Amino acid sequence: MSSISKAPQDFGFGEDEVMLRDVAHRFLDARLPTDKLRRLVAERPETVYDGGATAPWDKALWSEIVELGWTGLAIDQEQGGADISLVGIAGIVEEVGRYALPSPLIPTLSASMMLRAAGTEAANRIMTQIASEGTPTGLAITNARGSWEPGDAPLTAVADGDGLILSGSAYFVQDAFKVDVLLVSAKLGNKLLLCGVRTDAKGVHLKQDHIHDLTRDQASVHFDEVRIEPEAIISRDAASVFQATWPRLMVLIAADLCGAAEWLLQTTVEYAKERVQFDRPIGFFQAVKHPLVNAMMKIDEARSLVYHACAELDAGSENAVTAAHMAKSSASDAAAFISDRSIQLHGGIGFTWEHALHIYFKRNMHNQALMGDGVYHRQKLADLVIGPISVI
Amino acid sequence: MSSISKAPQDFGFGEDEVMLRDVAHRFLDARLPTDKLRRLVAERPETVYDGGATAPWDKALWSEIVELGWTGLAIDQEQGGADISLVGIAGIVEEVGRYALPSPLIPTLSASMMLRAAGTEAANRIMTQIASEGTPTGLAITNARGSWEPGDAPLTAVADGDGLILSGSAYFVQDAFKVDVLLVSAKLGNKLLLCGVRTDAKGVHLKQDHIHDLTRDQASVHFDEVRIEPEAIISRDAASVFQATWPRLMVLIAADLCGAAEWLLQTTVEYAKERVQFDRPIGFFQAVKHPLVNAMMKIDEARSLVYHACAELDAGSENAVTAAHMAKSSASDAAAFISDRSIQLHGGIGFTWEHALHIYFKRNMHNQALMGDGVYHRQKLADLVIGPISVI
Amino acid sequence: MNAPIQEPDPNEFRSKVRRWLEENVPPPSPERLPITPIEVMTFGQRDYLQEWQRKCYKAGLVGTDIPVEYGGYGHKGLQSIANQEMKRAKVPYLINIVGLSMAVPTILRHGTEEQKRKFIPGCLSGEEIWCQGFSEPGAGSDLANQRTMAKKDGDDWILNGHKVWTSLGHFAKWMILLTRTSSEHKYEGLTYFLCPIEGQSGVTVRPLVKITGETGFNEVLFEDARIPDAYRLDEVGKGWTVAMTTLTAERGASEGAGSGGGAGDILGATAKLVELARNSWSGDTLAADNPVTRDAIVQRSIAAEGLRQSARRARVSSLCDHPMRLPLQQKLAVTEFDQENARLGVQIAGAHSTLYKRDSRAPSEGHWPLAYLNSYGNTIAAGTNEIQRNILGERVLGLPKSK
Amino acid sequence: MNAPIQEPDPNEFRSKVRRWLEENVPPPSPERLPITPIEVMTFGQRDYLQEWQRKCYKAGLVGTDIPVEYGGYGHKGLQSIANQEMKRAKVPYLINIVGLSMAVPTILRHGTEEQKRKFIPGCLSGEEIWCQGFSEPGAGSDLANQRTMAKKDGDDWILNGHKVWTSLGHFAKWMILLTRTSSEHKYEGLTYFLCPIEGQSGVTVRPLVKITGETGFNEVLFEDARIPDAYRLDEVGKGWTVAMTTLTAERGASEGAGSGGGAGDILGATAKLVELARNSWSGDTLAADNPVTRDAIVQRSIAAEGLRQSARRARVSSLCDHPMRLPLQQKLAVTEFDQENARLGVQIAGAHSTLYKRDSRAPSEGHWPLAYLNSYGNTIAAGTNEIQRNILGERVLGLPKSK
Repeated sequence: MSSISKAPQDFGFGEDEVMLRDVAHRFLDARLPTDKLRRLVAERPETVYDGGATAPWDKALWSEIVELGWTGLAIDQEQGGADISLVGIAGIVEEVGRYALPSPLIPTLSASMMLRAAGTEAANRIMTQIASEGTPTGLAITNARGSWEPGDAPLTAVADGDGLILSGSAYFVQDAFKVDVLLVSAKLGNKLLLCGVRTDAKGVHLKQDHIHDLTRDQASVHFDEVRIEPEAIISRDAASVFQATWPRLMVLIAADLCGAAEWLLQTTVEYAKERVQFDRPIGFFQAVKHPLVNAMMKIDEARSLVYHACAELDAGSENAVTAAHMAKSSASDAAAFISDRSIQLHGGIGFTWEHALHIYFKRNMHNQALMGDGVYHRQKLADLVIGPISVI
Repeated sequence: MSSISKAPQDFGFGEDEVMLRDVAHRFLDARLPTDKLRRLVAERPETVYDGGATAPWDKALWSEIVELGWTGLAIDQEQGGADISLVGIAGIVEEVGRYALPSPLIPTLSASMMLRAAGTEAANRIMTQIASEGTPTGLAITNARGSWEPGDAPLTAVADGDGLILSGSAYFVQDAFKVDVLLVSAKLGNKLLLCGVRTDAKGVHLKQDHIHDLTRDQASVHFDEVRIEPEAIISRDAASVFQATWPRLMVLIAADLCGAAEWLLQTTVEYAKERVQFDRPIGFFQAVKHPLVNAMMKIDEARSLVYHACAELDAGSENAVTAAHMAKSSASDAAAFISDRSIQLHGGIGFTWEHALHIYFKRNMHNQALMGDGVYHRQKLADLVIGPISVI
Repeated sequence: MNAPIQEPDPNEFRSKVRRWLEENVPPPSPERLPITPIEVMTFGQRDYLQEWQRKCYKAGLVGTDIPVEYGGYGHKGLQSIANQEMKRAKVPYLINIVGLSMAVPTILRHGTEEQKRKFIPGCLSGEEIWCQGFSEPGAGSDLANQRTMAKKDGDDWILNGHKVWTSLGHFAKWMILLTRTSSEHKYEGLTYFLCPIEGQSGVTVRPLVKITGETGFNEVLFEDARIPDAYRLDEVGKGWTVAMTTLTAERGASEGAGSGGGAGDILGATAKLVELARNSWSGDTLAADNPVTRDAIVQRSIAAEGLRQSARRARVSSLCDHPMRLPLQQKLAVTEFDQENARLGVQIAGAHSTLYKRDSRAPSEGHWPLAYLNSYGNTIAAGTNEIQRNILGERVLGLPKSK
Repeated sequence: MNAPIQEPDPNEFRSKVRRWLEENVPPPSPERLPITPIEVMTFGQRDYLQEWQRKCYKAGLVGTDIPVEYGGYGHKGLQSIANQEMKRAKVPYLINIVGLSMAVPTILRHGTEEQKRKFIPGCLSGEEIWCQGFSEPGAGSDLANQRTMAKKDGDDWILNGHKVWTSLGHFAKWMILLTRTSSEHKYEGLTYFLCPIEGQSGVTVRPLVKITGETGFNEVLFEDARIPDAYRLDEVGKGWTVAMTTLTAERGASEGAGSGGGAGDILGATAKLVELARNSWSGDTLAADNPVTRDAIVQRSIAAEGLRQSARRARVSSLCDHPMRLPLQQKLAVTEFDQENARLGVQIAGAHSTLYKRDSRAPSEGHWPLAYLNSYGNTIAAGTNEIQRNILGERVLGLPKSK
């Protein structure tokens, strides 16, 4: 078939991928049912929203995840990883979204994709740690504007012997309080660097953001003349690392959105079958039924585009960037739609803290913005599909 | 009240305006019921679409309209007009839209507004003709792109003694085969001129457009070195004439759209009450009921904005341009929505030529494009509401 | 000027109200106020707003059209002018919204002379705050599906049941309460009460937590609560009819007894979006320079002007095809307008939309995600917007009932 | 290469089909073809398309999975490959779409051995064109509300009634026909026939004019038309069950017996929009440079890729939660996709959207308004899209029936 299509058959979703996804589903279904999730992250609103604590997570569950090998999914076998195709990873991440898992998994997967693209000794060392010890690792690559442009490094570096001194602040650092290591992008002159820094290193200060999402934390990270040893410099050509990795990062979030959207759809469908109004289950009414059908169709579009993007990325196709932008745009919009309808169609009960809907609603709202929303990605796509705006 | 608001109370829609509107309604209801309209313009599709004839219109009806004084509505009493407020005119034009009247009324009203803004001797002469004899008059002010920008005059003029020679072509000339006189915009160097030209003048050639709308005709008008006498030059500063008139032209089309949209709404509502499917009138089903409610709300927004724009224009408010853009944008989108839903909700019968729906659908499609659609007007509004895009 | 405005001429009345509002700008609230009165949470907010309502009442801006014998000022057609001016002046809203817009019109229509004299004055002055007891956990939009039982016991009624979605319940002295007095007939088995809440034995008010993490609405439990028959409104079994009066009043079909400012700031809503866009980024572009965002903002500003002009048109009968066509759209149009605005604000804020209240970098102190979440309260409460569309389709367009 | 492709290995089969299609590019049609086969109007178009179907059939691209005894090639799972390749090669569609996608699957499931041998071969080759007689003026989406009566008369049936929306009726030799044989039971009173049309006495085919001004669909009148009982499909009173087979096949749940190219050119649709935008103006800006238009075009291109990838995913069962979830979306998704595209095309064309076919300045020969008007044929026919949403909500999501 390779003569006919560059992308793998069935999106490359073969027996191994099915098995991994099904294991993930059963594992999370057993270990993080909705009730438990609610008790874990939304027991009392005051703690997080008024007390200002970071969102809680289940470290024991994380240890099990590490044992299952999920942290090494995107890492080569030489570094102790499992080297699974992106479509296989997407299948697992969809489950992560479906159960709204609070964990540093997505940052860690994102970081390992970046490290793999860098391919340096320094990168290999960190990957080995992630794969074998499950070291949670995150990214500090975004500036104060939250611009999502890979070139907009938040920090500046100056040479210091063989090493570097980093200064400045990175923003919108995901799950910063869960990770031990951060990959940090910095500008040295007009060159883009990527370095590995421990969150407890000297001069590194984390400042917690107050966010609405209850399933993760976010911080700004301030670098007060942080010394980077030469062996911690992951790449001196981070621009090409980012170019290779960015579409994968988008797809991970898109997959999470798809999983969460499907949970909202199914939960609302079940409610519409049971809830009786005017002597009928409300799912009888087209004002309930049709929006749910529309949501299903949007989710299906997004899922198909996620698998497509994965397959294109796995095949190294030149169409991969386009496909990834499409996946993130579609998934953001599909999730936004069902988030909205699920609260509305649940009526009063959906507006209360005690129902789990809002946990997903907020996770989705966060993920929609992360790495750019639909409008942002469509603007990128316009340049690819239509060509740049002509300058007269 | 004038100390409190510059715009008139009740949008200036007083007893006179109510009376005029009600007369228009009764007149058109008696003289152009849907059946008659259908027989007039849509008896056989071949004539217009395949034979290439211009859309038929009822000249006897037009004579009655002239007798009713509608051609003089926007003309000062000194020139024999009735000098009605714009909101009063909008009330009548809504009825014109509701009955999808094929006539040169809207071009003639548009032309008289331009002539009044010019206020010259030449303008007064034509206005007198329009008011007393009902001379149908149109506009030839649009270039081949159909750009709707008032500055984009389609023709060029060169001085010829006291007069001018006009050359070039005007496009998208509405009801060109119904009018006797055209107001023509031309560039003389970097100045914008407005002239009056008879459609049967030497060197003027009309070429019919094949359009989908069955209730009007459209043409390109070619000027082959047409001599303009000095007394036919309406304005040598047409830029300011256009600036004053353009918002009024938009509002006229918006009012027509509102009337046609309301007809589509009511026609579809009646059908939904009668048509039985699954043992119930289809209006029982929310998939029918809710879109009709949404259409009603969009139409109501558009109507309110049309009256508002009229009142602001009548009051000479500086907010008038904003209000007119809003009215045209809202009316275009409201009409598009009910056009779409009316065909869909009528099912099979709505897809046939013999039902009158398509006459309105096509008139709306035409009016949506005329003077710019929603996207176009919102772009203008963005500059007014948000300010121009900053150049970095 | 401490005497109430007693001026029958509408234009003069408007001018005087305007002047009074200019001269009596209230001090800023010591605590930030929520967007609508039904979200008022703290006693500090309550005290501030109660004082403001008292002042407006004393000035003749509340109860303007209510007969003098019930504590009003006995005018005709002036309340709507006072309401318009309060909105225009952007003064705080009146806290006793349930009392003014629902209880008063209902009592006026269905109450005895005694009830009118007893209940209306405290409602107008804001001294006695009212809440609404219609919603139940199992009833939702199907209002007739009431399960709170009222049983006759001598001259008293014994109440048992569970009401939810009770805004202002934690401040309320009274509740307009719909109960079931017979389980034989769905509609004819309902009876309406003016029920004491504060300090009543057998009545428990418990705050519910919203999806925002805030309280502000409540559940109210009745456990063998006893109230005298004198608090029954209209006849036994007439509860459905009475409730319809309440809902018609609430849905904007009536000018009520006063409404206050705040909530009507429709044009201000889009100005806030512009402000946000001027400080937010989409990639390397300022959101205010992004044409797609600009188009979306302009759509909101068209909708805002449409709402404003439709409110104006609703008062010009010759420009309205059907007398209820615009008034019945009010709830639907305004709540979806607010929701769309908030949704767009979240979108424009981009990465910063992740930040919530209390975050120092959150745009407008975290207003956008908070307003977006809260907007569902209004698209759900008082008849979900799906039900509103049924009502419009049936009552205005005359389509057959969907139920 | 005139022999049919007889290659059981899917990959090999695909390669051979692809090669055949490369080597057998049909000549351009002497007349412009409509977008879908059901709009085919003229005999010239018909002859051209009938010849193309005959050629594809001879090559083994049609009837690939149909048993040899019924005129097919007896393979398994190869038809979908042939369909994909025909789409990919953008060859013309197969004209006998009603026969291939509806009649053949239905006859295969419900027909007698004799019926299968009689009807299927001519359908595959395209020699005998089929039309569908389900819709009636009074029935609309309520398929069970049939009024065309079939009365038993000896070994014959006498037909009386009125069918509408009969695409291809003016070319058809046969019709799949749903009739009422008993007025006592709504569903059990229906019977299904394979009914001769061409040259039948008592059968009148009359073209209906569409909103575009074109014909292409018809009404068919039965006035005491007589057909033998041998043309009844399945038992008397089983018409509803048989019709459900037809509709399931039509709604894309089955690969059918062949589908041809053309209609599947989803990505080409957005390329056309880009082309249009590069030649249209919005004010003084090229539409292709207007960011709001660009956003709208990109939305269409995302939808296009989504449709393409969902079609691909539908064949990977491990990535589909419910086997009918994607197939049953097909009709709804594709018809609304086409409609949205056409609507956007009209919008982009701006002033030029006023121009219709035959105007020399009309973009794409007036394609956009024509396609937009025609798009309603597809969102209405074969169960309106409202009904499609009910079907999806009920059969896939398991929600209670709306009827």
